[in-house]
Amino acid sequence: MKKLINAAESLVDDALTGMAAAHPGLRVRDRVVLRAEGPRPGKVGLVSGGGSGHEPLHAGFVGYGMLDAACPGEVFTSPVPDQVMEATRAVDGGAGVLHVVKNYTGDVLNFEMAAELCDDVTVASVLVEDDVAVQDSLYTAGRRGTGATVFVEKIAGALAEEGAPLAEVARVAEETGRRSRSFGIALTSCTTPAAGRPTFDLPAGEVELGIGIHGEPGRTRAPFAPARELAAVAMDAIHGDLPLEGDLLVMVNGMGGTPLLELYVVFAEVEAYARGKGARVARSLVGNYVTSLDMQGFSVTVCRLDDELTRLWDAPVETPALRWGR
Amino acid sequence: MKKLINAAESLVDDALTGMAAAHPGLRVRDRVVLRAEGPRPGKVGLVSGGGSGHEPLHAGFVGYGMLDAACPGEVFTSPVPDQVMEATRAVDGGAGVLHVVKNYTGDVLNFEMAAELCDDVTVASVLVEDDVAVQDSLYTAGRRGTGATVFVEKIAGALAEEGAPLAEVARVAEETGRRSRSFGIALTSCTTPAAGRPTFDLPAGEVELGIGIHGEPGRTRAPFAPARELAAVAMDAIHGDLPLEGDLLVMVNGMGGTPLLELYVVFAEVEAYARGKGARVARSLVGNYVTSLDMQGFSVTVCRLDDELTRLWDAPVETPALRWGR
Amino acid sequence: MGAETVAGGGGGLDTAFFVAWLEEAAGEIARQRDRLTELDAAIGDADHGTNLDRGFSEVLRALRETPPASPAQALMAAGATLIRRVGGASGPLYGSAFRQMGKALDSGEAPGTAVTPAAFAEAFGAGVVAVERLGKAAAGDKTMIDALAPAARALAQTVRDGLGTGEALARAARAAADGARATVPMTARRGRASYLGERSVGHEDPGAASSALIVAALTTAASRTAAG
Amino acid sequence: MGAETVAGGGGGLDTAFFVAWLEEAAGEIARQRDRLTELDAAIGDADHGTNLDRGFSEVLRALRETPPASPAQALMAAGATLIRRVGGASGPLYGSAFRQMGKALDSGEAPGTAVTPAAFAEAFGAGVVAVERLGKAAAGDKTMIDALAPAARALAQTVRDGLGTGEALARAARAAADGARATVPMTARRGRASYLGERSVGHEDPGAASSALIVAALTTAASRTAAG
Ligand SMILES: Nc1ncnc2c1ncn2[C@@H]1O[C@H](COP(=O)(O)OP(=O)(O)O)[C@@H](O)[C@H]1O
Ligand SMILES: Nc1ncnc2c1ncn2[C@@H]1O[C@H](COP(=O)(O)OP(=O)(O)O)[C@@H](O)[C@H]1O
Ligand SMILES: [Mg+2]
Ligand SMILES: [Mg+2]
Ligand SMILES: [Mg+2]
Ligand SMILES: [Mg+2]
Repeated sequence: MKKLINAAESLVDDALTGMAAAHPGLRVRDRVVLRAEGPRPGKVGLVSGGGSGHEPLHAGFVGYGMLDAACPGEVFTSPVPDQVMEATRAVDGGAGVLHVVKNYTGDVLNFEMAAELCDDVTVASVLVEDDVAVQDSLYTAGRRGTGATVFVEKIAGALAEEGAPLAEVARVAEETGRRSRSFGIALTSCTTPAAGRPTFDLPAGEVELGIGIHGEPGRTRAPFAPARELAAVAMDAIHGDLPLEGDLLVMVNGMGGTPLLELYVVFAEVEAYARGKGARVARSLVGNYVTSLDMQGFSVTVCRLDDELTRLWDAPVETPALRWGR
Repeated sequence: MKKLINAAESLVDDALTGMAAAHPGLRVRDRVVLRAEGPRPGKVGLVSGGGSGHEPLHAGFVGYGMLDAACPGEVFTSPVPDQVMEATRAVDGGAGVLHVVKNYTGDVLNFEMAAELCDDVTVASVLVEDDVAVQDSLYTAGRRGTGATVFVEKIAGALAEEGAPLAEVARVAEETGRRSRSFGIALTSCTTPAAGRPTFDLPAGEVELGIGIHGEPGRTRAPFAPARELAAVAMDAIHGDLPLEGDLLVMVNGMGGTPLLELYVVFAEVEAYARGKGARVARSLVGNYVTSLDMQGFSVTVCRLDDELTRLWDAPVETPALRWGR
Repeated sequence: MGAETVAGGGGGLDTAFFVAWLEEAAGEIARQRDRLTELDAAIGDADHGTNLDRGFSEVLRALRETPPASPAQALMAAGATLIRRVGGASGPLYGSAFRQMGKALDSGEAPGTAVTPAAFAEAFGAGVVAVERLGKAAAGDKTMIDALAPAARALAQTVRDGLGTGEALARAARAAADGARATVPMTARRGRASYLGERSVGHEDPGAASSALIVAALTTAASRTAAG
Repeated sequence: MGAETVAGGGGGLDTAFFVAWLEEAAGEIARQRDRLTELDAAIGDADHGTNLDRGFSEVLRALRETPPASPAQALMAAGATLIRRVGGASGPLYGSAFRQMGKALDSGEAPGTAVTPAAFAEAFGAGVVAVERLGKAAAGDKTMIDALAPAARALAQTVRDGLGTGEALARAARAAADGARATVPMTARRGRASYLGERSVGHEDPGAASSALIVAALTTAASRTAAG
């Protein structure tokens, strides 16, 4: 395993040092990434977090119009309650704090513990659970939170920036999640620095369908196929769960090791698929947004927009990874 | 080889279809990527181009404050004169056109031919040749154009947007190039879709030092080492050629397959190195900007800023891959 | 702590024993770190070994920095440290288990008092219940519960049967090991292995495996403190 | 075109011969595409085979769509197509070579006129000079020049020596092949292989290799058109 690290143990801290040096708009304190300018009185604070290895999620989305703080855990390991507590207190501007939590047992438990312990702050929580690959959620920990997290953080962040109260920000976050679905496909495994070798072996001619974002194998293995077919697998799964209609916000997301050139190929197929269903891709993102270290593959996330969500998506944002309107 | 493509032959066109669909600000015509709004009368046009596989370079830098057109060739193959001619004519607003050419035999020849054939347009040309890994340029095709291309396109694009005449835009482009140096290191080879397997074999414990951006092997092979040491190799080479001093613009660029988390680790080391030499990283970019398909590795590009370059770097830009101030 | 503490039927388990337990558990987790991570790679995200090793190293450091004055303190400190340092699913779950065990033993006795095997068995059971509550997992869901719950039952049973502490701990260890092994054919229904559905069958649950190590450390701690 | 065209000392090379040359070259490049790309992978960017194959397929198509009326037209069309379709370094270089050859033969003769071997030898030389000028490469720089220049010299020499066309083309092919092989120990000084410095030693230059194929196609074209 060759990785650009000094040591697996220091990876997260070293990267945070780099992040703080690269982005004057961020401040890093005790494994919490904050907006440099601090909380704005009266504004609802947005806190998210999760394991590292998904960059730019979450720290890359801290800034105007999006998150107030991110809590990065170890690689693929949710943060500990202390981080979440520190972040929650640091961003509270008196209007309460929304926790954006991806639905993984670890994230849920650690955020819950933190919320309980922060009894001095009004905390609401939204669970992101958009991954349609997890179907029988009665017999699972429920659907995973994946790409829709970006949409939830952007859209709720925009409403918070407008000064909306906590209940409203939580509502729009829920609404965004409810309207969003994702599906991911891996061409290769990733290699975590601590394990030092690929999490799973994937033969040359096969892909993993229905992966999450932690380098775990998917729901099934299937023969490798052209981009058009792989895109259709993802879109079929999404469309089967939430029929595509109206204006869509679509993200074609790289898992970290996929060339942007290929993501555009996938996007072309996804866009054509949506058009074929009579829907319109009104807004889009193509690139690495929610990654699994060096995994090759992609995920598609679709959100059925309404006027409010469109307006909030278009609102100004200024973070390391998403920026427009400022 | 597993790639998200329909066929190697259709890769570039398929990706351009996706690019056009994803970015309403772009228009794609005959393998030329243009700003949707067309040329602005009186503004110098900026045209660049090169082989595909380096995304977001160049098409991702088409837009307000940067390029007016990009000409993507086949993977790692410079565009043909027809494309460059079409782009040059399409973006001419009457004030002439600047060709930003990376110094490779193929790019130079094809752009030269196009410029000669466009005798109806005033064309100036700037050659980007920033790669310090190529040392004995008397016995080579000269230094390669790599990361500094982003700086040249951004800074010259900003001046063009201000309405400066062609000679001025060319001057600031030259000046940016003169003040910039790069060095790249690969942990793995890339795989071109047409070749179908890695361009070179790199044993587990070794890296390639002094790579370009076409998946070619570097100047030397060296044992794998921690990020701090690899960053120092790159910075020593740069500093040895152009001493680090004053305010620096620094890009830590991923080769396409490197997790952002690791790029931040490298950036932390680069920043500390520059500080150690008494220089200051005043502006920075960390991410995938000039890639080699799925190669794992990084390059560092340093530009010694002056007031003019800083001002132009900070000027508004609105392209798929770089955006601020708008 | 004398030999009879663990060999005798009614001997108390003192602070040194619990410290030894945590030390033995930490040592075994460090040794088996890569195996635990590999188990997690098969049906999870390849971090269970590093997670627990990081957490238990911190537990050791905490115990050294602030030597506990009672069994309850030792266990509560361990639980708090795991919660503060591990993250992931296993951090809150193991952390709550140890904290709950500690709380259950924190009967306001004077520091230094040894606890009875019966009290420990009850506390252990309370710890397992804490995990079940927090994780909403039941037996058969292919989680740490499948190793911890049988261990708790074995402890309670040996106490009821009036067997010696050594025997009680050995049976608990065996029950946990059997429980962990029994997760192999199960389909996961909790934690991230559940996303794999049927594909989780055929692999041992990493959390059940680490639970078996932690329970087995009771017996090595007992023989060490008995011998020492 | 009769057998004497290529066998005889002074026979003319007609349009059909040049079309056959381009077809044979295209066929051989298609067959050896992967080898050319592999050579380029070793010291370049792994695209030479696909580049030329794409270009020569387009040459074939252009020749079919607009059958050339003279040797000059055939070569100029090929050159223009290579320039418009290949890209990279080899596109402009090969394109200019063929265009220059065509121009040299475009003496305003009536369409359909065959050219003499002497005129072809001179035109070929002019094509090589065009490559040298454009690419600023000299013999020994480990480029296509190292195969093309010896071929040009051999052609000129056989004409001076009054040997037959068949022999002339065969000697050119041999010279190009030898020239390509001779690039193996060279250090590259032009093109992207030059970035490798000493590491380029020990590999055959892909452009020299493709040049050898293109020159060798002269002989297969000759026997084909002679036979046909
Ligand atoms: N809801 C749950 N209840 C009980 N145990 C669980 C639950 N979810 C996960 N676990 C246990 O946690 C283990 C995984 O721990 P770990 O890998 O450290 O955390 P993560 O799954 O967050 O990466 C699983 O093997 C399982 O035994
Ligand atoms: N300056 C030059 N003069 C002559 N031939 C050159 C020159 N530069 C490159 N070549 C030839 O071009 C070949 C490479 O062609 P190709 O791979 O198609 O283009 P690129 O190098 O742009 O990828 C080299 O092997 C060499 O023979
Ligand atoms: Mg984890
Ligand atoms: Mg090339
Ligand atoms: Mg895990
Ligand atoms: Mg090449």
